[in-house]
Amino acid sequence: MIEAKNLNLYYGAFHALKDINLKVAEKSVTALIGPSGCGKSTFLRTFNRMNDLIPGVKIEGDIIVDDENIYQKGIDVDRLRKRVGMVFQKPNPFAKSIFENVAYGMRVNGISNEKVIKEAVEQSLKQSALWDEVKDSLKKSAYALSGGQQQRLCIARALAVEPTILLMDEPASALDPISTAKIEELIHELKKKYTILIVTHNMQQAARVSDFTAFFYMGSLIEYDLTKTIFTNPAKQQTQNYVTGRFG
Amino acid sequence: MIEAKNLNLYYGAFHALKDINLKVAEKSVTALIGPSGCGKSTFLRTFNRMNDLIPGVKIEGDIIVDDENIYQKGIDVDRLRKRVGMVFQKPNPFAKSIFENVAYGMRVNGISNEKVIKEAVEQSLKQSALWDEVKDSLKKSAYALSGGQQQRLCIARALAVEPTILLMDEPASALDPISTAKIEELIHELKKKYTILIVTHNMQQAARVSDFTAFFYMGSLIEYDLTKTIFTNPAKQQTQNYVTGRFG
Amino acid sequence: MNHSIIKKITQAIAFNIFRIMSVILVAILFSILAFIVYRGASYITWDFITKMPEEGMTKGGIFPAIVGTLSLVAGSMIVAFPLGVCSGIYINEYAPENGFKRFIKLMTNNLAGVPSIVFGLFGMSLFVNTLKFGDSIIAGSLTLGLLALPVIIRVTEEALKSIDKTYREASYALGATKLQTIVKVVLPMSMPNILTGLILSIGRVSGETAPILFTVAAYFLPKLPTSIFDQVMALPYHLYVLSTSGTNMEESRGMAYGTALVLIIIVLILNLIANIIRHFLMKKIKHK
Amino acid sequence: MKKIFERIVEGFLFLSSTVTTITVLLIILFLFREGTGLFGKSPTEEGFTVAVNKNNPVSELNAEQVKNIFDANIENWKQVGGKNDSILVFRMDDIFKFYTEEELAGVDTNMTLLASKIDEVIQKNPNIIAFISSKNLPANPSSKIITIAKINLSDFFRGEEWFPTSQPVAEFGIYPLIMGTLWVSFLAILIALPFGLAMAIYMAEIAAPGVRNILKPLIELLSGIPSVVYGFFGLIVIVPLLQKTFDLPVGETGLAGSIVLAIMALPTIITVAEDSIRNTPVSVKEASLALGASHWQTIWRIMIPYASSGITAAVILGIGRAIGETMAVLMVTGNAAVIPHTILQPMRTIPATIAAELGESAKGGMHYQALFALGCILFIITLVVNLTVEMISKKRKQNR
Amino acid sequence: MTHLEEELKELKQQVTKMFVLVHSQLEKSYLSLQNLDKDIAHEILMTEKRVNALELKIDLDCENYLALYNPVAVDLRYVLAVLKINSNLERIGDIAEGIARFVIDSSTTFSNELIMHTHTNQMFDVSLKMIQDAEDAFINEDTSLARIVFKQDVILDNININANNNIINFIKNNPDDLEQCLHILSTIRKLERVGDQAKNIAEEIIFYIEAKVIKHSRKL
Amino acid sequence: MTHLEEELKELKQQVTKMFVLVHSQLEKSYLSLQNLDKDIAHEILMTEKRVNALELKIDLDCENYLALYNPVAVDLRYVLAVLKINSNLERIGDIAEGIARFVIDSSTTFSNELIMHTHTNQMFDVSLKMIQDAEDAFINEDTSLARIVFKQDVILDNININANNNIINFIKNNPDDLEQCLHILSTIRKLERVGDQAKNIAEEIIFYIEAKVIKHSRKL
Ligand SMILES: Nc1ncnc2c1ncn2[C@@H]1O[C@H](COP(=O)(O)OP(=O)(O)OP(=O)(O)O)[C@@H](O)[C@H]1O
Ligand SMILES: Nc1ncnc2c1ncn2[C@@H]1O[C@H](COP(=O)(O)OP(=O)(O)OP(=O)(O)O)[C@@H](O)[C@H]1O
Ligand SMILES: [Mg+2]
Ligand SMILES: [Mg+2]
Ligand SMILES: O=P([O-])([O-])[O-]
Repeated sequence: MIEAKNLNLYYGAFHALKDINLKVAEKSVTALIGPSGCGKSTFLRTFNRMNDLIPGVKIEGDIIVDDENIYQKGIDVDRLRKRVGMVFQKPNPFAKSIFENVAYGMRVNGISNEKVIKEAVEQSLKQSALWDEVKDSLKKSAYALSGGQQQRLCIARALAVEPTILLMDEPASALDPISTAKIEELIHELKKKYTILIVTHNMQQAARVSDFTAFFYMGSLIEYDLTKTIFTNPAKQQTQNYVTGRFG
Repeated sequence: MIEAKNLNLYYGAFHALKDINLKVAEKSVTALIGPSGCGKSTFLRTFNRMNDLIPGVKIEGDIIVDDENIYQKGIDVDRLRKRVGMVFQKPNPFAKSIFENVAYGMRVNGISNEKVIKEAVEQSLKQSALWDEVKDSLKKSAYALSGGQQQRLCIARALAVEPTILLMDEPASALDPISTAKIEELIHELKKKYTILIVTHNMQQAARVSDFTAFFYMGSLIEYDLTKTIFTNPAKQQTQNYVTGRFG
Repeated sequence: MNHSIIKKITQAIAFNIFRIMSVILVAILFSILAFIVYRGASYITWDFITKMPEEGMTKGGIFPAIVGTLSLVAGSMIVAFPLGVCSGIYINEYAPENGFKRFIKLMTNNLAGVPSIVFGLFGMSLFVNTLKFGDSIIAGSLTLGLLALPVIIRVTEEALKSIDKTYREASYALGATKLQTIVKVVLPMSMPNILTGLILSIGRVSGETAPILFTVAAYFLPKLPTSIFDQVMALPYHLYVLSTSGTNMEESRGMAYGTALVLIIIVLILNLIANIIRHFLMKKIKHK
Repeated sequence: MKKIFERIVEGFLFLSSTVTTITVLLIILFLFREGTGLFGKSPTEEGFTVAVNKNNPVSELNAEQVKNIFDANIENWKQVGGKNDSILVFRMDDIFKFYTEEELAGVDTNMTLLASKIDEVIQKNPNIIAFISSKNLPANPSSKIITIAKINLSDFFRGEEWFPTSQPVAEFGIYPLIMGTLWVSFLAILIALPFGLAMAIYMAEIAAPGVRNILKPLIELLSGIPSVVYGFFGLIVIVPLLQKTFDLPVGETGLAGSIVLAIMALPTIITVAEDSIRNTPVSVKEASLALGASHWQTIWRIMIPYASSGITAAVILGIGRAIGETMAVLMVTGNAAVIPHTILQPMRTIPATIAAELGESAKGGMHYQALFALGCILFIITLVVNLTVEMISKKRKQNR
Repeated sequence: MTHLEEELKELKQQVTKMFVLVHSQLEKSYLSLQNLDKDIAHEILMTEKRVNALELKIDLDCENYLALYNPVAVDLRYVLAVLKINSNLERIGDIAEGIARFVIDSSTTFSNELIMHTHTNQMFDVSLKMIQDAEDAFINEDTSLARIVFKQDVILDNININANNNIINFIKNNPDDLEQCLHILSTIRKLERVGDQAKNIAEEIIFYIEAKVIKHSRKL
Repeated sequence: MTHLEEELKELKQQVTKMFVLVHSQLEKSYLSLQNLDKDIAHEILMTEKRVNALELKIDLDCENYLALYNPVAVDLRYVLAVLKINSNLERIGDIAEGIARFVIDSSTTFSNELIMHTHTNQMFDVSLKMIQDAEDAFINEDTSLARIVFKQDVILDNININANNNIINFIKNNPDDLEQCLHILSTIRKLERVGDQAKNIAEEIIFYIEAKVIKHSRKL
């Protein structure tokens, strides 16, 4: 269960997230949409405390992940991040072999049994629909893959540490339509096992891949509902204006 | 009148454009679509001979612009490029003031009458729907503008030398949806005066802005027709697969 | 033991080692500066800067050395700056992508790595002996100029390379010629970087000793140069002489501290200017 | 019109770009012309010869033997393959031991007389070895000119003695100089590297932004300070400190040179390494953190490998610089041209040798040429270093 | 106004034209029935071709609009509503044509008494009014007017339910007018459909404006 | 199979279900009419609610599909075709319900002779066959089968054209069966509509597969 309760976030004096309340449905895809700078990425990154890295960030309110407020004192952030996978806008494999990219998360988390690692790597690559394409070249550099393959590798890498939640920040915006379609197909498969939050600039993409959609505007959550509802009959005029392109 | 006749282009040994024949309709928008690497950008850049800058390019066949084969000997490439404006993927204003950005094309083409320049700058900024936003800050650096405004400035810059043709290579792919909508709106206005060719990865965008659509695949022109037709009833199975997302 | 605790402990140990090493290092480096500033500060007076050396360089000032260094810097930059910038432009904008360009770049890189003493040897052999300039400002400036040349070329090249090719294409697309494009679009955008590089290379040139050892520097010359064929004193050489081979090393120590501090101040000022340029000009040029 | 103007400008730019090439070629030309002049020459000073009694079976000696004979390290002809007989060393001045002033009267005006007297001496003493001006050698069979082995590359590199001005033969063995250079440079890098990397990591990842903003310009400033200033500091602070700490006869030692070089190299290493580490894309760093890796694991397993080729290139360049560094080293290492046994003894490096001796060498002389030959060696080392760095960075580009 | 909105406006004009056309067809069919004016009936048959063409045009425009602009939310509902309104209008057009054919087929004039007795005239009036109201509701995006359309349908339904008995009564009194009566019965059945179709149109208007599906449900 | 294709398949299953349901409704209405079986008629009325619900469901699915996947080309035509097929099927459902209501309203059984004389039975058979063919054409994307649907409509049209005369003849012989006759006439008129609707469905199938609009045009 993931939930944001009265969440406020400040970058220094700038109030970037304003009193957000949102319960994410498990094993489903929730899309975050909204105009540039509305706080989608910021909100996404509160779930694995990636915002901690930015100096001057102040957070108020609670984020509950699996019945635990992840912003309370004494939380082991590394452990939290292991439970919450993340995929970025540009494919960003490490400068290692394909195998080692996927194995990395396990190694840094203290797994050293090579057999276990090997199985998990295969498993993750299969889940991310990449296994067939790379099974004969696991030792090759990850940079030898195409952009779309790299992105699926990054997804496999995130899956290998067995997260329950996947955060994706515009995971297909750097890819061509065909690779994008593959990633979308993959997301659709993955939601059977994972709770997925995805930021996207592409409204059609949000429509295609997500079950729920949250519309942000100027740091506020304007509307949160079934994706079908958001795209056929949103409750708020602002949302309607945004999805129909009558905005700004 | 713009036309490609039996156009072949090679990057060294790589055959990038294969026997393209295409007549572009005047005062209309023609979109070039197709998967990554199919040759859209390459084709677009044959119309202002921008490919000349790349070493090892070999071109066969004719490109006719205004009844003149622009690849024949003795063509003044600088003059040609003046007639054919170009807008790029990322907004790339020069490190000058807003005014000087628009004036640049005139200055390099030998116009020095400040009154003429001033009028043309205003005219171009109005045409690119930017005048109202910048008329009080013409002396400011172009970098003070937002991304979407910068892109419209780049369009104004291209219009100022009075081209008849506008080439646009993914002009909105680096912009957020709201800026994108403005650019699309602008394209719709501009086609009343200019012949526009636009490369886009975004099929929906091609559908929205263009009158004609050309579908490229592996260096070949697969289908070229009214955009309506391409998106409701394309003649070729490959085109249908591509537009309906069943590709690859 | 729980792996996450091991992780935490490892991190704590590693970070603290780095912290301690950094503190030690900063302390050392800072004490060098502090030492020279502290010892030298009392010698820096108006007289010190504007007077001739006196009494076997144990008294008086370093005026001729300052003038010498300034004239050498000026001379070398007159040579190196235009040549370097033009060369950088040619390499980045004009040179065809082939073996020839690689060769020129290789040569430039090699020249950049050549030790300064070798420039000294070369300068002496070519300018002093073969061209018969003798020990002179012109021989020294040319030597220093050649030393600075590859640095400026590289800076120019990097500055030009960092400018996206779409800016050039945008200019061509407006009907501009290649030269117009370079002069009106590319150079203005890369100028802050080029200037920063230029200023840092001035810093380097003004502190070099080895190349001027045999091409220009005078041990003791209490008068100002009148032509470019004169010898001059120079600050770094002056410091070297004072601290190693002065006739009266103990007594000239104070002069040495003063000279060292002057050299540091010059570098400081140049750095400051470079930072200002980077900060203010770049802000105008940089994309958000 | 426009086109022609453009062509002219392009031609001008092209010429500018060839200046570096020309300079490199000229450096090669001038350095090697002078430097190679040394080889194939007799190591005796021009116009002088070494002669023995014509009955002496020895007719060839090498430079080292000659030097040892004249230094009285070799006292019996047997040691150089002759008869068992003690060696009598004869220098020009020694003529007065054999003849009185009167007997030699008029020597200054009558050269032939002096020559004949010398010849006489040689004739009289079968165990003699004489170092004399060629002019003073009459064409007569009583003395035999010793052929001295010419200077060759192997002696140059392997010779353990550097006595470029000694009489009757100069010795140009640069082995001690090479060793001195390597000892000083490598120790310098050894000191600088761990500290430099530690500081780079600290600045790039651990330090608070405020701290970094202060450190960064300070380090940049230090990298701009001229080498003489560092040399001066070394001379005034480090040298006495070492002397006191290790209770040495002199403080000017290889170690002093290494320390000063290390201090000079640190700012560069820190800057380059820090830039390389910071060049790791934020998203790559975040990707590692997002997998539950600790900050330290991320630095160690992701960011440093990412930056490694940049750091390696920097280190190699740093070594190149250290090898070529002149003034600071010259000022603090003591400049003794001996093969080092311990870092705590004075040493002399190649560049310091050039700087120290070029001023005193006669232009065009053998010493002068020997110094140019040293310059050639430096140049070649630089070339090798540059090509290595080039290769590394090319590989790095391929991998991205 | 944006390009997108222009397209939507253009579409609206087409649909309005269709409303007007169909309304006039039905009006004419009433006229031709009253006076057994076969000229008008033929005119209706000619015009029906225009109705059909316009229906195809609007359908195609909607298809193009969907393909090119992928509308969502209110825009999507609007296009879907237009598609359905269009087909309902076309069916009304068909009905007008059907009535015109009865007129042409009919060998005798329709007796005024029969028309009055079966309330066919009233049916015509009500259905024309319903079409008019639906048109106004569509043009002004007025859902309350659309709701008024439903109310009127009750009148038609009542007339329709009683139609059989009315006709039977009439035939009993005028057994010779059997053919006429059958035609009128068919006409009544058709006009009842017109009411349904106007009601459908009103439903679609409410659907697109309020996003409420009231088809097959009693709640308004 | 991709996610998108799964959604389309799901939609197809729904429409197939609708076909089956409506076909069975019409079949039942035939049965109830033949035997004046008011139980079956009531059953039809009950089932009509399910038809309506399914219609709404399919409509909503199409709307969602359009909003979420913005289909183009064949996919778009498919969804548009489904929308229209759906509404035509619902109208057939309505007709079945209407016939059931006649059965319920009717005080006497429908004489077999009348049914035979007016070819109502044949109309039922043909229209049921047309629906079945349309269903098969839809399931198998078989446009030649769809074209066969058109041919069959001619039979219905002929019967319909002669209906008036047939009825008049029959009434003249059996003046007491007037009410029955009027009901049968209404039924015939309705079945004629079923034919039209099956034809519409066939047209939509051809439209989505071949991208040809053959509505209102003679060319097949
Ligand atoms: N590190 C930061 N320091 C200060 N302000 C920041 C920082 N990061 C983001 N912001 C501001 O916070 C707001 C929300 O940023 P965020 O990146 O979450 O937007 P977004 O909705 O993801 O936008 P985009 O679609 O452009 O990625 C923006 O106004 C941005 O300027
Ligand atoms: N300078 C070049 N040298 C060699 N090959 C090139 C060059 N530029 C492009 N190509 C190749 O030519 C083909 C077509 O390239 P082009 O950039 O026109 O594709 P595109 O359709 O615009 O793709 P994208 O959508 O990714 O921009 C590609 O396979 C590409 O690898
Ligand atoms: Mg974002
Ligand atoms: Mg119903
Ligand atoms: O077209 P109808 O459904 O009213 O017969």
